[in-house]
Amino acid sequence: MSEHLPVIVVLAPLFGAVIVGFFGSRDRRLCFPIALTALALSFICSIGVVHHVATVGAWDYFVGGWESPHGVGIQLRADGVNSLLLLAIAVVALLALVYSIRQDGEKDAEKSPFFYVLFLLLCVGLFGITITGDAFNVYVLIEITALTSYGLVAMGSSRRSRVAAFQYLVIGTVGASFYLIGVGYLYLAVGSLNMADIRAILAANPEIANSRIVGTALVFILLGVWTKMSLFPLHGWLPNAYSYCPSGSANLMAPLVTKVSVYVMIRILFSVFGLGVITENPGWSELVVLIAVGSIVAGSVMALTQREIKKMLCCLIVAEVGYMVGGTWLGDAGRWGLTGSMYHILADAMMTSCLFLAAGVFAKQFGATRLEHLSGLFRRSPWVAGAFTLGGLAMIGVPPMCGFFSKFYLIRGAIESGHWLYIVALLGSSLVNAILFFRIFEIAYFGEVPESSEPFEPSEGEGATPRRYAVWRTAPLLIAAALTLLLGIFNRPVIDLIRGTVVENTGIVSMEE
Amino acid sequence: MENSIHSYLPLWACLSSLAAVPLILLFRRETFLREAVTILAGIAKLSFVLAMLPIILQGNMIELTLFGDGSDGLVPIVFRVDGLGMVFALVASILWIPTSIYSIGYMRGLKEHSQTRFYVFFAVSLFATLGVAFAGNLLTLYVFYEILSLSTWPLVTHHQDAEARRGGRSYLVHLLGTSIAFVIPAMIYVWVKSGTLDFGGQAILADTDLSYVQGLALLLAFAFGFSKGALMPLHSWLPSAMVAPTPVSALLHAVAVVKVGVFCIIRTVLNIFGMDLLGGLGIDLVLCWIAAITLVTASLIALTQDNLKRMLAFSTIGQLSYIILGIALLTEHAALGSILHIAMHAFGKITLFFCAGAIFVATGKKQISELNGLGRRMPITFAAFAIGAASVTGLPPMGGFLSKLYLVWGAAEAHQIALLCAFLISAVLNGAYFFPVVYRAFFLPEPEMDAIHADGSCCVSGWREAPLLCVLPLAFTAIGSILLFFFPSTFYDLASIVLHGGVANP
Amino acid sequence: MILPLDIILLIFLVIAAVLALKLRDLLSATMVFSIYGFLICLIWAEMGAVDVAFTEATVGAGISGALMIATIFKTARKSSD
Amino acid sequence: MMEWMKTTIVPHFNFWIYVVIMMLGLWAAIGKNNLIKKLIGLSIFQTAILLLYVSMGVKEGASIPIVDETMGEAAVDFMAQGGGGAGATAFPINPDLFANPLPHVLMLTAIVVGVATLGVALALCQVIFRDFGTLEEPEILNQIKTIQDDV
Amino acid sequence: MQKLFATIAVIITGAILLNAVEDFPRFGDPHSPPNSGVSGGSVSSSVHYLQNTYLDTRVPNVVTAVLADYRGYDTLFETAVILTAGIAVFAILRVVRREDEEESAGSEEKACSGEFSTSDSDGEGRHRVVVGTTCRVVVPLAQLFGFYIIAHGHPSPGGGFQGGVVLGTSFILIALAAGLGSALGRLREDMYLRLACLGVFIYAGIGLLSLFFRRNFLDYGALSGLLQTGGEEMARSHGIFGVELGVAMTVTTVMFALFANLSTRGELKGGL
Repeated sequence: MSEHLPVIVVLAPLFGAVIVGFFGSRDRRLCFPIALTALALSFICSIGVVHHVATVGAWDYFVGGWESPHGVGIQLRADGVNSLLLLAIAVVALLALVYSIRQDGEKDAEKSPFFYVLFLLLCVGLFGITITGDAFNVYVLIEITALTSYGLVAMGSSRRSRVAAFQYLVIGTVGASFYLIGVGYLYLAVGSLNMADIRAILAANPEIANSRIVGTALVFILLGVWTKMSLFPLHGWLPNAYSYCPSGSANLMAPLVTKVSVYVMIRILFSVFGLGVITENPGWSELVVLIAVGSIVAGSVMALTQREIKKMLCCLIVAEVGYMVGGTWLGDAGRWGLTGSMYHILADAMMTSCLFLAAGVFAKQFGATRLEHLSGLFRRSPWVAGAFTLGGLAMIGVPPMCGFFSKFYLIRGAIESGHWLYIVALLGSSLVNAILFFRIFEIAYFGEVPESSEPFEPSEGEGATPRRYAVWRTAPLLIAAALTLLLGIFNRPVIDLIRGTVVENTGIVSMEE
Repeated sequence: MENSIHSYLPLWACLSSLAAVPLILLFRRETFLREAVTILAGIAKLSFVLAMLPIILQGNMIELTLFGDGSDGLVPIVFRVDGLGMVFALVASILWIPTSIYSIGYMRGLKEHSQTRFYVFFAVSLFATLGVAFAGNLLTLYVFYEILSLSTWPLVTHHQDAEARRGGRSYLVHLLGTSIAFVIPAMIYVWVKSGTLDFGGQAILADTDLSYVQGLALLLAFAFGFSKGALMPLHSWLPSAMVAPTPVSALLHAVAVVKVGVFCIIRTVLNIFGMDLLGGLGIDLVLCWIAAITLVTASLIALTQDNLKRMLAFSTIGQLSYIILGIALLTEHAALGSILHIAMHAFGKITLFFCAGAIFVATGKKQISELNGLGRRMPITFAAFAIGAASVTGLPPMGGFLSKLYLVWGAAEAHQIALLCAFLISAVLNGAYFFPVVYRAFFLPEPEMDAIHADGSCCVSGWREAPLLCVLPLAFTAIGSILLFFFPSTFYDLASIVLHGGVANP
Repeated sequence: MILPLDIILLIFLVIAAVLALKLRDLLSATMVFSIYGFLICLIWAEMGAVDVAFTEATVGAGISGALMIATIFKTARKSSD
Repeated sequence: MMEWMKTTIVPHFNFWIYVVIMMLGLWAAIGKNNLIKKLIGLSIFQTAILLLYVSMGVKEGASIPIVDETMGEAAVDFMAQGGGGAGATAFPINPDLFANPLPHVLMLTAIVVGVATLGVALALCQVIFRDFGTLEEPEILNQIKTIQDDV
Repeated sequence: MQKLFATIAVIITGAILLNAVEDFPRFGDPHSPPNSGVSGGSVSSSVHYLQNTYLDTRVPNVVTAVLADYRGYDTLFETAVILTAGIAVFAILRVVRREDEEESAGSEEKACSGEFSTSDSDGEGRHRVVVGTTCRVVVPLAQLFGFYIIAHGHPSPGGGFQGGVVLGTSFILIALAAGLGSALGRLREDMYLRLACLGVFIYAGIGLLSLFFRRNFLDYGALSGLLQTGGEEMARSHGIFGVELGVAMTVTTVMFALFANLSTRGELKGGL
């Protein structure tokens, strides 16, 4: 079966979801093991994919065996970037799953099977988006991701979660439809949907590549994915949506959904339109970098004003998205910006997952949803506090955390292409993060332990849970923190793989003159 | 030039203290084992460093590259032990042992809380310090620099009261803020400019076409970015960090942290710009004057201080500028002097801090004005204090004399009479703020002691020294700073290796 | 494909769309929306997209209308705009 | 004017209409206050995209994309005789006689996705109505402001 | 304010789109890029479909073949989207009442149910005769027609989706005429949720079978040995049919589930 790994990665959670839906409602204790098995399977497969890509090279898989003529069937493609992203998705999803183990007696327990079904289908969407090589297929999978996200957000027990979900639905559908319009224009111009095929056609006939239709296609595809990734000024929906949904699903969505959209942007840019669009229209890429800077600034400022942990983290996501979009559009000769943002996709997935898991643990174990609830955390549970600290340091970008190295390459790209404003924004937001997180560290480190070691009044939606589930929540957090550190220390193999792909896809000679 | 040897010794030297961390956590209940582990780790670290010493003295380099070689344009993590790194590593690892002994005495004497955390982060910061010393390229240097800033934060804020909070906050704002805001862009700019960050061989920027403005901007970015060097106006974290327990102030804020700052600045001058480029651009004088102003101002402020530790802090700021000024003079002897001064000042200043701590442990006094006549009750402590003060001031027969001699000589060599005067003035000022303390301690009568004298009881009964574990280390370091005057050869050789190997030509 | 029919249907389509968005009574708006679905189904058929027309007839003019009406019955019928 | 209509509008009439409907739908989806109205707008918006795609696949004088058995068998025999391979002139199936099937396929998917989204959205509407007693966005937002502290 | 913003955004969008419409190929041009491809890429997929579908799959209806075979991967996820919708609506809306909450909930329902709400009990009116009789005639026809559409998707328009929707509509008709209770009696809740999952499972399972014949996913040609069909073409044809069955199953159940939940605000009692 080893030659089918790319598709099994996607199928495992799909089958898992179906089986859970079939048996789960009869016996709820089956749900968690099935889901765990499914995700573990796709985790193993994604390791296999990464290994194959690292040793052999890019891997094409033609669904239905429609390999020739090219572009008739649907093609899956795994290369240096998305194989790593597959792995990251699998890891984050596993951690979130283990965290979100539900027990009977919890309220709306009869819905828990369907929570798992939606969870797994969301993973299907993410995996599928990441590995597909077909422009329209991306749309279908985006819709799966979106629908499941609406469901998961609306499962939050706060009244506001429903409104957030509805706004998310409207915005998300508009975004996906914009993407669909873009693909339509592209299809109208070149008559193909296969990414590689489109690339070849655009490369072969420049008059098409420079036509207004293709330009409009690019604009709308970008608008679509920017809406999905909540880039400023389209970021309004994200903080509500992610901070009111149950933390079990926030741990999955917040780290991954935006990152995958960023990945889609990068994929569309360098394997459909080609990075030429960045370097050949400096005016436009200048504008995009400005938007990214705006996103960074807006995210940081919003985060400064928040007193709720989850909200603050959500605002930081907006800023991080700004990093990646800006880095992609720097258009420096050495492709350092692109490398940086690709690495940052992974790094940010890991550290956001770590931070959100930590926020979830705060809420569940200590009923702490606001900064001031965290006082004395270091003494109450040093491990949780330590893990959160690691995540925060990574967010600030302190070596040897992964956050530092992505900034290292992003700034290199920015200096080479002379985007000083971007550098200022990047460093500024790093300083803002430092302020934010050290504010929390101070509260957690100096603050008095509240005399009642019992959890606070459990906030809406985050019912305090029996102690025996504490380990299920804490273990993923610790693993995520450790991964955040390891990804930073051992960044070299990752960077090498990414650079290999970048160099091969964009044809720059590797490095310094 | 030197042939470089591949060896894992530097890595072990760094990790030996990090490896102590889990053990310390393991033995957090049994205090004795915990402290034994700390000391053993110190000994191990020192032995690793000493094992490397002969190799370096033969004019070799030890290199260790992790995560790929620099061939593909990415920056690997490189450890490289050269003379300069060796000087610093030697000082830090020698002084760690007495400091840990001292801190045992101090912490026990004051029954401090959460000592385990203290020892853990102490070990981590030593790990980072040696990492900086052995860093083979700018990235590695920066990584360890940041680890040091973070791992010392819990030590600075050890007391966890409002004052500690304030101190810790300004500590972080200064160190983290400047390094993120200045060093990162400067470092990456250097990388873009020259395509490498490696310290080996000739200076990184030696053959790049920097304009005067670019060069100046970079130099300032580094000089202020490594704000552990406490150049004015970014010095204020150092006095406020004095809220830390004295062993912390002693090792970190007299030796490790601040010396890391000046060490990085020396690296900047020698290995990033290179003396020739700096001289060619003529931006060295800017650095000189900043250092000179800091030098005099800090000494003047120190005169006005009454809190002993604050006074020491300001004198530290002054002495650091000696080192920076010395290297910025770009003459061989000045550079030699400043490298020597790293060692000499370390020994002298750590003695002074030990004494301050010992006084506090024994009598609970922090103000200079309260010290009248204490010398008769704590003769060893104050003798050591006198020695340390003399060494820092630069009187023979203390080590400090040699380094300051070279510095002055270098200043004369460079025909910078004004800077020469700055040296001399501040030397006078050093004396002016140190010796009143000694005078008070030994010659002024102690108010409530008169009664005891009246009934003629021997003042031996008045002997109230600090605990033995506090006194031994300070005696050791005091003697050390005397010995350094008579046997400076090791440091001298290392320094000359730096200058004749590291720099293009003497 | 018959161009005149095409044009006429499309014009009706626009009218239906405007009407569906203008009506303040949600029930009638939904009705008009179903009509809209039926019109567009005719357009598909006229363009030769029979399968799409079929689906649109069942989904657009059928199910979506039913679902919307169900919701309107369970919520409010009047709309402020 | 008429000339301009002939040259510009008529050849692209479907596309002009698609843009108009798209604008209508989008405007409603963003600008309307009533949630149901938003959804109607959203659906219209999506059908506009269907119109774009299907209009691409139209060919003058082409019939529906169903190859009847006889022609298909002819093609099979043609291939059996190893004649020329696909695309040769003698090949019995002339693609210009059939509408382009690919957009139809894509739009089937899009329609289904649309109805799925609609269903979920309507469910959300009912829950919101259950919680807030209204479907007017401004009122809902006002109510939310008042419960600022229940996270 | 919001309206103004909306208007501006919409006008900008429309302007961009119209601007590009200028250089669109002429409407109905048989040689436009989508219809006949562009040089530089591989063969135009649409031309290839039209010419080779019958050769490859023996299915006259090109759309069905492309939908379920060439681009079957899309359709698999499209079915998954429907399943998702069903599950999501359940997760959002379904309220499973415990006894203690009964009466309070009842009152609350009376409070805020719209003006049209008529529940099962008072449904036993004269209008029920007409509607009931009509249904008794129409429903079987509708279901028969649904199955016909599913089965006849190969040579004529139709297939899993259309047939599924029609079948689902027939159940909705029952719910409207005889009350949701009787409809649920024919298609219980746990049953239809299971069937929805089963449909996707059938689809993906058929695709997965080909993996065991060392062929790629969804390559129905691999099933020729299994189905004893001479040649892969008929195997593909059968594979497509099986897949359509799975799709129909999911669509039917989910459509009914949507209506059932929406028409009772997730309580599956009473109904419109």
